[in-house]
Amino acid sequence: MTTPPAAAPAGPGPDPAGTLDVAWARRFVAEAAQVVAENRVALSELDRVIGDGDHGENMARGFAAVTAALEKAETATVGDVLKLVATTLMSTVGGAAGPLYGTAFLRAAKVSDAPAVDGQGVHSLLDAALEGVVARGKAQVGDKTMVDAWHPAVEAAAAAADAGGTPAAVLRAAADAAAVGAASTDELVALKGRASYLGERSVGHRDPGAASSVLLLDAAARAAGEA
Amino acid sequence: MTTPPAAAPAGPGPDPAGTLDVAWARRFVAEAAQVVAENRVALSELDRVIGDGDHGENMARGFAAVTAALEKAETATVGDVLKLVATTLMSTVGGAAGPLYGTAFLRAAKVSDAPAVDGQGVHSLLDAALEGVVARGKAQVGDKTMVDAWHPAVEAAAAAADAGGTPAAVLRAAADAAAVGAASTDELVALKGRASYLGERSVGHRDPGAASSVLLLDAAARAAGEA
Amino acid sequence: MKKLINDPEAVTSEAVEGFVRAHEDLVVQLDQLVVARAGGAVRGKVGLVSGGGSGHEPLHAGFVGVGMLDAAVPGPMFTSPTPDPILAATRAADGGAGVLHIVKNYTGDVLNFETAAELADAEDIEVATVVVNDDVAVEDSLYTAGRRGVAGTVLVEKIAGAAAERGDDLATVAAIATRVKDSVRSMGVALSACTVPHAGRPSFDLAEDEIEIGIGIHGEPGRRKIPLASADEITDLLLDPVVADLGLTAGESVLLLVNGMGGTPASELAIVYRHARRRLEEQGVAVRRSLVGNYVTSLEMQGASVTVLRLDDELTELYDAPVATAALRWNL
Amino acid sequence: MKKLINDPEAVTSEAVEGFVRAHEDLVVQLDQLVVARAGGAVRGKVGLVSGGGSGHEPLHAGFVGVGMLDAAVPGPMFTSPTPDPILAATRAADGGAGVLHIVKNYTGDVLNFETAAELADAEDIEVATVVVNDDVAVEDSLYTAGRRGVAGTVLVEKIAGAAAERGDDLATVAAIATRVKDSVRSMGVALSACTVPHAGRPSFDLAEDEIEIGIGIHGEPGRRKIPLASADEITDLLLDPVVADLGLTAGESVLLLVNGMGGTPASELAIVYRHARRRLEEQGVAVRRSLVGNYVTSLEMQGASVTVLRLDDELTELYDAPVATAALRWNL
Ligand SMILES: Nc1ncnc2c1ncn2[C@@H]1O[C@H](COP(=O)(O)OP(=O)(O)O)[C@@H](O)[C@H]1O
Ligand SMILES: Nc1ncnc2c1ncn2[C@@H]1O[C@H](COP(=O)(O)OP(=O)(O)O)[C@@H](O)[C@H]1O
Ligand SMILES: [Mg+2]
Ligand SMILES: [Mg+2]
Ligand SMILES: [Mg+2]
Ligand SMILES: [Mg+2]
Repeated sequence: MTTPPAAAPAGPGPDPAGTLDVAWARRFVAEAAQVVAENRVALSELDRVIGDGDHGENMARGFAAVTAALEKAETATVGDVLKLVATTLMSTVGGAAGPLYGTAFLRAAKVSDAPAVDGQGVHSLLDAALEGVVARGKAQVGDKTMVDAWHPAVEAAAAAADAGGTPAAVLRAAADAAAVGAASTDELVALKGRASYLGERSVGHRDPGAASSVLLLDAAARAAGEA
Repeated sequence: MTTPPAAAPAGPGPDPAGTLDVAWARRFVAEAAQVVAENRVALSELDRVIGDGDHGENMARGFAAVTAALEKAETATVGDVLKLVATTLMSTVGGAAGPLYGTAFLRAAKVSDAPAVDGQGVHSLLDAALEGVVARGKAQVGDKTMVDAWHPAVEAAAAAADAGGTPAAVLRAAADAAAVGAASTDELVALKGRASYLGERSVGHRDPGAASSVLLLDAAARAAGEA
Repeated sequence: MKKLINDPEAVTSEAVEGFVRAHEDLVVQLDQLVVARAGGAVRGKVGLVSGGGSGHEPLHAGFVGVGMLDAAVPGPMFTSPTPDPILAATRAADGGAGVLHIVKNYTGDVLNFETAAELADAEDIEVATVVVNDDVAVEDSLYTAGRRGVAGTVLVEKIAGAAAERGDDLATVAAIATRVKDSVRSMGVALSACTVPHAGRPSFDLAEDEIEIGIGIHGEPGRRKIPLASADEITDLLLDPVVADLGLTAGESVLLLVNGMGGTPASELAIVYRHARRRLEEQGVAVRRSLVGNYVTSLEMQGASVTVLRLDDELTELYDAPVATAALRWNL
Repeated sequence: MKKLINDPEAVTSEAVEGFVRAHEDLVVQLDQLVVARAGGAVRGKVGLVSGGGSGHEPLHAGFVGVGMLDAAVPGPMFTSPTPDPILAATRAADGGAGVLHIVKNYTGDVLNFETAAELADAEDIEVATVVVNDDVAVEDSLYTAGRRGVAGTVLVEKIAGAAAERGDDLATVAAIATRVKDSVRSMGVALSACTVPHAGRPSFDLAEDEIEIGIGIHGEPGRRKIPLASADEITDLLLDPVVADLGLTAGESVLLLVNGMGGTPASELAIVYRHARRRLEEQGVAVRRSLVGNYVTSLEMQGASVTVLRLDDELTELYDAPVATAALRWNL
């Protein structure tokens, strides 16, 4: 997929009070779809080395479907958008990532069913997402999964929100911490997912789901920053 | 197979009257087995290009079996040896070459069931062999088969025998003519055997059966010359 | 990459269409990418549903028919299907007596079937699940994703299918499926990797003189690479851990399945079978049933797996029971 | 060369041993390398014997059993067997009603079976012979070796086997075999060559983007190399000459066989089948029976062949008749 991303829908500008609205959520999806498409081959290559080589395909298929679904959908709240993302990913991604991201977005949608989300709200949303991943996948930090990106991301988001950060700042803190967390998977032995079959041979390679999580969180931060 | 050839059995020396006896026949088999083993890979490679790549295997398997069979067999005449060669090749070579060479040796055995074979006898023997090949395979000169080696060989043998040549001379003439005949197959389009499936694509390659025929006739000549 | 395909993205849908047309006496295709038993669900019979990523043909659609699966859900290549088609298959298989989901133990498959089972439950379709995990190449542990489900899945499907066909209720069918799962172990080897169409390059790298021991069926690399060895030596490397893990002892009876990974000549499978059988018999184990062929494949991968199922009289009888599917057919 | 073998010279004997052990309910091995129907010749039934070089498994041993062959003679790899084992098989198959030799048209096979038939005749076993030559890639001419016998052989064996099983006499069985042979045409493609174990290198050379159209089943190169194309395009190149040579017209009924060469994933065969069937139906030809799978292979070659058999009521009925062999099994 090398088509340009759908143009961000014209919506209200940044809320002066520092909250995110449905327009942000739509911009986030557009950014995410683009960056996932751009990294399709790279993500599958990570997965080829320690998994079955389809993570990029799976994510690209899912976000292409999300883009198409969103074009036709009426959405009033951040939660509306995230719920559509959740159900679409659930029904198009397949593999492990489909139910995991699907549940993450579903839980996040549940705590963001309001017209505007502030810094603390962003933290709650990310926290709910992580809880969803853990509820389904039962992975802990250090198992070399997407949890290794999400867990530090949520911690950083908590700190930034407590410090009174704007949603954009909270998301930026989360994305940066996720990147560090994803990099930390390089040296881990996988204990969950397909990579666990490799045992020690999984060391020295980055977890693909952690890598795609960084892409999504970074897209969210950029969508907020550019607002 | 890189084992040395079985030592030529001790037998009577060259007949002063210029005839070949059972010792020659046994030496011929030993020579033939050796040269076929040495050319196993080369013959299969010829067959790989325009056939199914097994001619060297087939011939090597056959002559190894002939060697083993002859070791245990009592033979009184040239015909006895050639008959053993015939039945052993027939039951071990398989493919096209097995029945063709088998019939050739069987027919040759029938006309050489005497203690000694002279120059004319050698011609008759070769002629009978060729007739056997043609009876089974129905190929004509120019069809790019072993007939293209045997036919000129028999003609040359006739001329040499008519000129009063010794058996060794007759066989040498036959072997040399066979070599020219085999070389002539390079430019032919195959009309019989597996190579015929290739049509025009068979041009430019030597027929493996013609090549093995040269090896056998040359072994026969050398066995006579060394006697 | 050389393949007899049109569009890499359409491989699964075109292959399913071709498969269904070639076997229209046995199966039908539903709206979704679901292959169901021709004639629909059998009233009062427990339905059997299995599925997973494509690329393992004949698994699973090749086992839909009388005496085995009622519906199969082929996902994208090597990727678990999503809950929607699994739910559709579950509905199609339900004859009012509930449905057994036979799931290979991969995180993706487990999670998607789990979700589908929840959705079916919401529609009052009773679902039981058996998660097959026969691959001894992977250590089973509470702290990992656990052993994978590989070729043993076919035996779970066959035997549970026979139990359902004879009228056992859901709990009984599930219990039999679980008994098979607990009695079956497998291990595989790859001589070459496979190439997923949309990836376009081999799923792992192997040198000319290397083989990969303990591979899964999704083109995942195995536990370790070793130099190429003889068929008998390789067979020992596959069979020994299987026998050890099962704790087989002299006097027991087994079914021996030698499974091809898709690109292995039948003659090579027969050579592996020959040695595995000899080895089992040397250990006093009676090989009462045998299956040799391509049943759970990895596209065109060259390699094989060895599966041993501990048999008792009931499992043997259910294995022998009539079956009519595209890939297994006897007594019918 | 990577293969699951021990000694390249022992591949055939070890594979046959493994095959027979895996299918001991169906077949036995005689002293020679001959695979015969378990229980011996059936009194009063015409016996069916086929054979040829090994490397085409399941052909021929995989088709020994009830309703098909009585004995098979696997030769060395890709090399016709010699007359001795063919004679042994003929004796084993003779139930007093004579024996039909089903021979693929290769010079070696024809000559060795011819000799065996002469020897059997000397023992007062009546032998009839049908020489299968379904490969339209080769031009049939009195002045050449003629068309090769390829995948259509399976259909001759199945249908003639059913005729023998229902009690037809030798002349009738031979006439039916000949009718099948005259009504069946095939053509194949290779995406990769195969490697004969003792040769150790591929039987022909193909570049990364080339395929070979009109291949035989012995690793012989085909009629021409062309650039890799889509499955649908390749299928047209195989199907069109088959249809033309058969002279098929709208309203006729056929059996469509898509055969894998050994290393082709089942999904790719299904994709070829899908298009071939569509194309036939577009031409008004009804595809009444279908067979998709590895039946006549070339070791691990990647590729496929398309075979069409013109059906009439009798051939259809005989095709449907019960069969129980290792590789084809139904209604039994
Ligand atoms: N139990 C788990 N908990 C959290 N994340 C997991 C778990 N299992 C797998 N994952 C994530 O899923 C990713 C793989 O996704 P994907 O390749 O799309 O699915 P599959 O492994 O089924 O092919 C892994 O890189 C990992 O981050
Ligand atoms: N009809 C025929 N007449 C004479 N020679 C033939 C005929 N058919 C084949 N041959 C010879 O047999 C040779 C091939 O022998 P071989 O490779 O051992 O058998 P196959 O072709 O069965 O593999 C050819 O090179 C050719 O010389
Ligand atoms: Mg993956
Ligand atoms: Mg040859
Ligand atoms: Mg996957
Ligand atoms: Mg040959």
